[in-house]
Amino acid sequence: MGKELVAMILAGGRGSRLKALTAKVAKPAVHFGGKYRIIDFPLSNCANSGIDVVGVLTQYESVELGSYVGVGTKWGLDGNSSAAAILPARERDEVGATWYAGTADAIAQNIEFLDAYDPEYVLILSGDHIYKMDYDEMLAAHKEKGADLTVAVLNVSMKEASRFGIMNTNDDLSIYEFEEKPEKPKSTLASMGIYIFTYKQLRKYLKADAKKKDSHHDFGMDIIPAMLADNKKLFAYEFKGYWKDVGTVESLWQANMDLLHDTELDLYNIKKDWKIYSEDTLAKPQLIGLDAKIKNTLVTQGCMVDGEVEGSVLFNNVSVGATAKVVDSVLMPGVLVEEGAEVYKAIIDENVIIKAGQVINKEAKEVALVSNNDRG
Amino acid sequence: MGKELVAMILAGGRGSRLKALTAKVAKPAVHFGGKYRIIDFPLSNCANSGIDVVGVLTQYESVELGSYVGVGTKWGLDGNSSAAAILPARERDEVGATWYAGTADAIAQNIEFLDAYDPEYVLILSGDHIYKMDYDEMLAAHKEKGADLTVAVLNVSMKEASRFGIMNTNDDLSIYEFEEKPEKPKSTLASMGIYIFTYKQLRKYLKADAKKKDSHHDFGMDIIPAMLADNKKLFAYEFKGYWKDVGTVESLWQANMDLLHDTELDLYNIKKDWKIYSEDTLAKPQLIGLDAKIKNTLVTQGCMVDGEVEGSVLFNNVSVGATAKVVDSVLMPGVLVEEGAEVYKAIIDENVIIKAGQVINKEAKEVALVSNNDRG
Amino acid sequence: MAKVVGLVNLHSNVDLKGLTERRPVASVSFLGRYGIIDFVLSNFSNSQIDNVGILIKEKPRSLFKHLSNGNAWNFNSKRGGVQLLYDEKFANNNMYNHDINNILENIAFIEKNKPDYVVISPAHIITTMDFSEAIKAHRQSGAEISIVYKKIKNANETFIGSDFLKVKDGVVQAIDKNKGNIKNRAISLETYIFNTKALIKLLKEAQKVSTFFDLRDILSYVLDEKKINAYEFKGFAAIIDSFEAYFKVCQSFLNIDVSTKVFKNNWPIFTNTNDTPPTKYLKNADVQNSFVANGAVIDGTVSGCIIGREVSIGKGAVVKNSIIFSGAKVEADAVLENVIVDKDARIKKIKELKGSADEPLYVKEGDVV
Amino acid sequence: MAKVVGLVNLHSNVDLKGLTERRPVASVSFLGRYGIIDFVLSNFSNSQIDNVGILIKEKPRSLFKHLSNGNAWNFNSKRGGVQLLYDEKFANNNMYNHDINNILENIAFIEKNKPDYVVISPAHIITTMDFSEAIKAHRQSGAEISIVYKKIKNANETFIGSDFLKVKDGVVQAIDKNKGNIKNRAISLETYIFNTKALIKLLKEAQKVSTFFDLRDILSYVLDEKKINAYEFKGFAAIIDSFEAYFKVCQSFLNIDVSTKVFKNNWPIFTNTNDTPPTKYLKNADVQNSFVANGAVIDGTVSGCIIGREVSIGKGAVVKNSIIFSGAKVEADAVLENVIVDKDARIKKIKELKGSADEPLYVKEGDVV
Repeated sequence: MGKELVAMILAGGRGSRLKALTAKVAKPAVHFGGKYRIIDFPLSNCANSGIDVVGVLTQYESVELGSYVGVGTKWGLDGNSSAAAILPARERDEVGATWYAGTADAIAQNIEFLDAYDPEYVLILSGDHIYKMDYDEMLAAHKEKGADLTVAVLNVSMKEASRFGIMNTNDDLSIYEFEEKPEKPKSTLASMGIYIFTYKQLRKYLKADAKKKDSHHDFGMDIIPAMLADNKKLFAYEFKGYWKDVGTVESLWQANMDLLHDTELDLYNIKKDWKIYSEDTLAKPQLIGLDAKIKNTLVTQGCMVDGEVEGSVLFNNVSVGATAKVVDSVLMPGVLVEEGAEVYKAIIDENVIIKAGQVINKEAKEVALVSNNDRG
Repeated sequence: MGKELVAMILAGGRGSRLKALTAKVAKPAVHFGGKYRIIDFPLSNCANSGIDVVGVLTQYESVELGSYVGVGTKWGLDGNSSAAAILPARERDEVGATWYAGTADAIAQNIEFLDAYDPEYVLILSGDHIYKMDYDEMLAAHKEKGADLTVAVLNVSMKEASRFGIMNTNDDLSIYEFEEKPEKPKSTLASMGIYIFTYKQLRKYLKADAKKKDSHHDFGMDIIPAMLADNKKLFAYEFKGYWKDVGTVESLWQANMDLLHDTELDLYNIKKDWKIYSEDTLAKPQLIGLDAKIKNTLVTQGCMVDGEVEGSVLFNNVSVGATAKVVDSVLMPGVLVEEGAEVYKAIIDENVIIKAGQVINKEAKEVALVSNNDRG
Repeated sequence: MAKVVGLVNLHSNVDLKGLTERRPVASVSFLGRYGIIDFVLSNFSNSQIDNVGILIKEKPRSLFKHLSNGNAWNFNSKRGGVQLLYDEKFANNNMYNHDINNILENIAFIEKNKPDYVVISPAHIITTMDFSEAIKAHRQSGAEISIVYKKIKNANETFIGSDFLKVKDGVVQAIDKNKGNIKNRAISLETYIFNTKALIKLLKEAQKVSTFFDLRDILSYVLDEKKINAYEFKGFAAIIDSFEAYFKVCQSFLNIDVSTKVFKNNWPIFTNTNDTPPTKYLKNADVQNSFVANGAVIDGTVSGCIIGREVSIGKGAVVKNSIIFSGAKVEADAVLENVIVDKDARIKKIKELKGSADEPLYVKEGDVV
Repeated sequence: MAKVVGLVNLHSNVDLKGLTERRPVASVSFLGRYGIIDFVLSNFSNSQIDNVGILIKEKPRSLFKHLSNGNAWNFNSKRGGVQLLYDEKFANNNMYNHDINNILENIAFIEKNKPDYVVISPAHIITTMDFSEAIKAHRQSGAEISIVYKKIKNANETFIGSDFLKVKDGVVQAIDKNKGNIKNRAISLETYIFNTKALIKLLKEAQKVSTFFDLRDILSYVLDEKKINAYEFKGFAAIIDSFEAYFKVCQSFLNIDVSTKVFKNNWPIFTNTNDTPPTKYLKNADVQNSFVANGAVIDGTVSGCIIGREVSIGKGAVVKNSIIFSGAKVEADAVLENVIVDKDARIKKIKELKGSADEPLYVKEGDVV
């Protein structure tokens, strides 16, 4: 008995543009929003969409990510008929030891995993996007259109469009052309890197692509163009809501800030029951001191705050000493801001100590990153 | 606060000598003893010895093995202060993507994992041995002798000794020489591939070995000789009891047969509370038919037996039809022996169907292996 | 998808003699590996109903133990799980200790989950019912209440004392007690589907009519004013309503047609893990026509039996048509026929114990005979 | 390593007014994130005692819920876990519903685990006690029974009604009730260590003397004939034996010296996961000197408070020296001082509620005021 849909999360990239933040962990395992990690979002979306088999494809620094995902308990994916499976690049009998060469190749190397579940549809996700999305609605659209491939798109401004892969569509949202970062965009429907494939088609195109020597083995560059060339039925599915690719230090900072203000990205369940699940730490409740001033800020358990904090996000076990000042900043787990220190518009990486009297990024033009790790 | 001891299980090998049985899974994930997999033995030994952090190093076909080990729930290793961590070969920031090159290299590539637990001692195990051992007693010996490295040894017969790595020891069991498969053994103390290192020493020798270009990065060939050369304190620890390396089809078959007869390898907890934990399947209890004859045999849940079975081991969901005959054989999960078929001295791989009237290995000289997978 | 809460109703007056002296029917061992309650819990789980409350009538301890790991039944822990609902106030007062009082005492469980429908089902009627199909039919019927029934042809032999329905055009016309005088009956499986609001209204009405009323009572009572949908279940159903029925139902599973109906690949029966090794058949073993759980060690003759986990059957022992619970020991040369041996009991070799198929003997938990 | 079974003893007569109307002391919320029982369970877990039974006296439901995932406390599921022990027979009979009857009713739990020692400890005395050290001292003493005590200097203010010990050379000379007339006392923490055989013998003896006797009674009674070791515990201990004591103990944790003593890196306090987001401080938030759990949304003025999970404090609200339980809502412009607001209650903005530090006001679960 096959599963209707299996989700595959691409979580193997190095995330070099996150600099020191990914020196020791994979991008999807980077901390976000006070108590989450980035991959909590696609995994929780899967759980909330009723998807119960999720493969997580890993390669770069896969240990912490793998042990974080574990068997999926945190997202309720550990039942007898559900699974969160870690799929690392690995050695196999016939092909030997091979790393993942591109997004499509990563899925192609796990065709046996997919075959075992015999799904009708496969959902391809990225492990590094922040958003709340009901994939079940997208699947309904895919089925309704009888599509071979449905690509989730976001309607961006014309100005931004040239930074994205753009889907040029007909009135019925069928896709007739795909342009990667076009200089003169014909449309503003940007691909979110979220695909639903009818598995038979996906399987066929992956097998064919694997044999092509000059392929990048990439969904955007190779698979979609090949399907378009064959006149397969490709449709866009427009997602409305908050979505952010947190690929850079700047965008990671911005997404954290958005948690404070954006009404779409609401974590307090005001609109509907769409919890983002995450790990729970053993920390005590946050202790707010006699001299604390906290405004427009997220603070999570284990924190001790006795200073002034505004417009910031404080992760587990952060301490802010008396008379210290933290403004528009993201303090990763275990950060200690000593008395009288000041931090402006910065991401402070795990376990960094900002010494008494130290002032970080006072002019606050760019986002500053302070880390114990070195990385170019 | 560091852990006293962290265990590392080497589970990455291809196990080529198990032929088709390891075409699709890593050797430690091979089924054994009716309801177990081989790696249940070292993992259960760890759990029963009070070890609560176990790293499992994977490379070959790591998906099924990784999802089987999961987060260690099956062995009670999923508590808040315990862990079963899958450590696949992976890409890292400074070194890039590197496969494990040898037993010592595999551990060396996970020094950061060990450092995070800051252990005093590290226990190195193989994922493919069948035995019940209290590592806590070995650790006590290691501490008592003030050893840098303790090697578990088995006293084998002089005849067998030249098939093993042999530890030549003084009266106090201190090791003065290590000989790999000596033609003329001076001793019968064979290394079981089980090591307890004082972590400081291990770390130092791994770091040094990693820099050597001509090294095999192997414990037996490189690390032990290097330590002996430096006059480090190496001791042998003699293990008494059942122990088997199930590296070949023949030895895997033999170990299954030993379950039927060997009193040391007892799974029925007659002597002491040393359970081998494993997964539980959802199968119904075994159903024994009107015409069944079963003797000297292990049968597990989900089986339906209506034929004659003797001296065999039947795994989950095996069916043996009426008038079929199974003798001295190992039937892996899902095997169907149709009515009137006969099987002698064989390992029948997962989901193989032995057709009605088919006769396997009647002369029963060598162990026959029947599989749906092809492998040289 | 509609939101559904499941309730396992343990408020039945089923008495299995010694078997239920210290435990409720729900946690009596079944087929050597399961507890009776595993079937209804698996039905909820397989029907994707993740929020399940258990209406405990009495003797909660063995249930605590059996259910301590709710995850065994594959309920999604993020969306629900198993909740034990107990009405301490009336635990020792049999007249008031009924399902309606228990639900009302624990009404917060339903209120919190805000279900569209509530499915109530007992543990002691063994089925593999897909509740999602029953709910679909219920919704389509437009009724606020449905009763699930099964047409049986041996109502003179089984389900005696159960309710039967008179059904016309899919609507319940009358509910009456099966006295065993007629063979063909539409037997109520005591499984009810309610629109949540209708359930709560009904319970409150029941309390007004009589504080002794239970669910069965009030359903009969309101039948004239309310349209109650009748949903026919066509799969396997067997009731365990007496010691003798327990014995017969267990034995019936040795019939491969019966066990094939219940144990289907797409409908797993979940239960706790026990970390027992495979069963070991020794050289004098002679076993036929039996269900055997893991961890047993058998060196004797066994036929027509259900052998539980870690049972040991000694050399020369002869065990026929019997049910041996987990951990029990039948020593060498003992002879048993038509006996139910409860957990951890020990039968010494000097003994020869024979009951009859209609009146099996019973050996108490832990007894040495 | 010696095998130890832990028993959490909930047979105390502690009454926290409204807080314990529908739940036992054990599951009353503590510091916004914990249940009171989490401390003793974490102590067992951190002391590597994996087999723990909970002697439930009454109101089991909220405990079922809190304990449904025994794994939260990190008990090794392969070596033990949490077992709920309940004495249904005497649940409604206060004179007989005591710890001795409960242990005897559930003696199978101890027999099955065959421990060398049994540690019995209550939930309502908050400590971070390493039982393994107490067991070591017990073993070295050669005594079969130990009582853990703490020397306190304010026995006129706290632990009134508790037992105190007279100790000489580490041996208990006398046990008496603290009447609050003397400041310096060696107060019994109601934590006992028994050699298993001695415990069982003692319980049977107690039943012979009087079926009303509980553990405290029989220990006093046998003191003359038996050597009882006294083990001094020097860490933090606070008793929650009244509504007012609950309020004071909670408030005392705002003192950083107190909370640092209890929340130690090597001694985690385990509890259930709740999947709540971080707490959001809005632009009018003004919070000092408070414990705040996750998931709260605060836009008002808060000081000297304990704020539970998913509490909302509206703009302009002023909350002082109060304890707000999870899910409660303090609407805009409400003013609270010295109030305990139970779960999911709602304080409307028109209200101004003021209690005193000695007599805090109480708002019931779910109330709207």
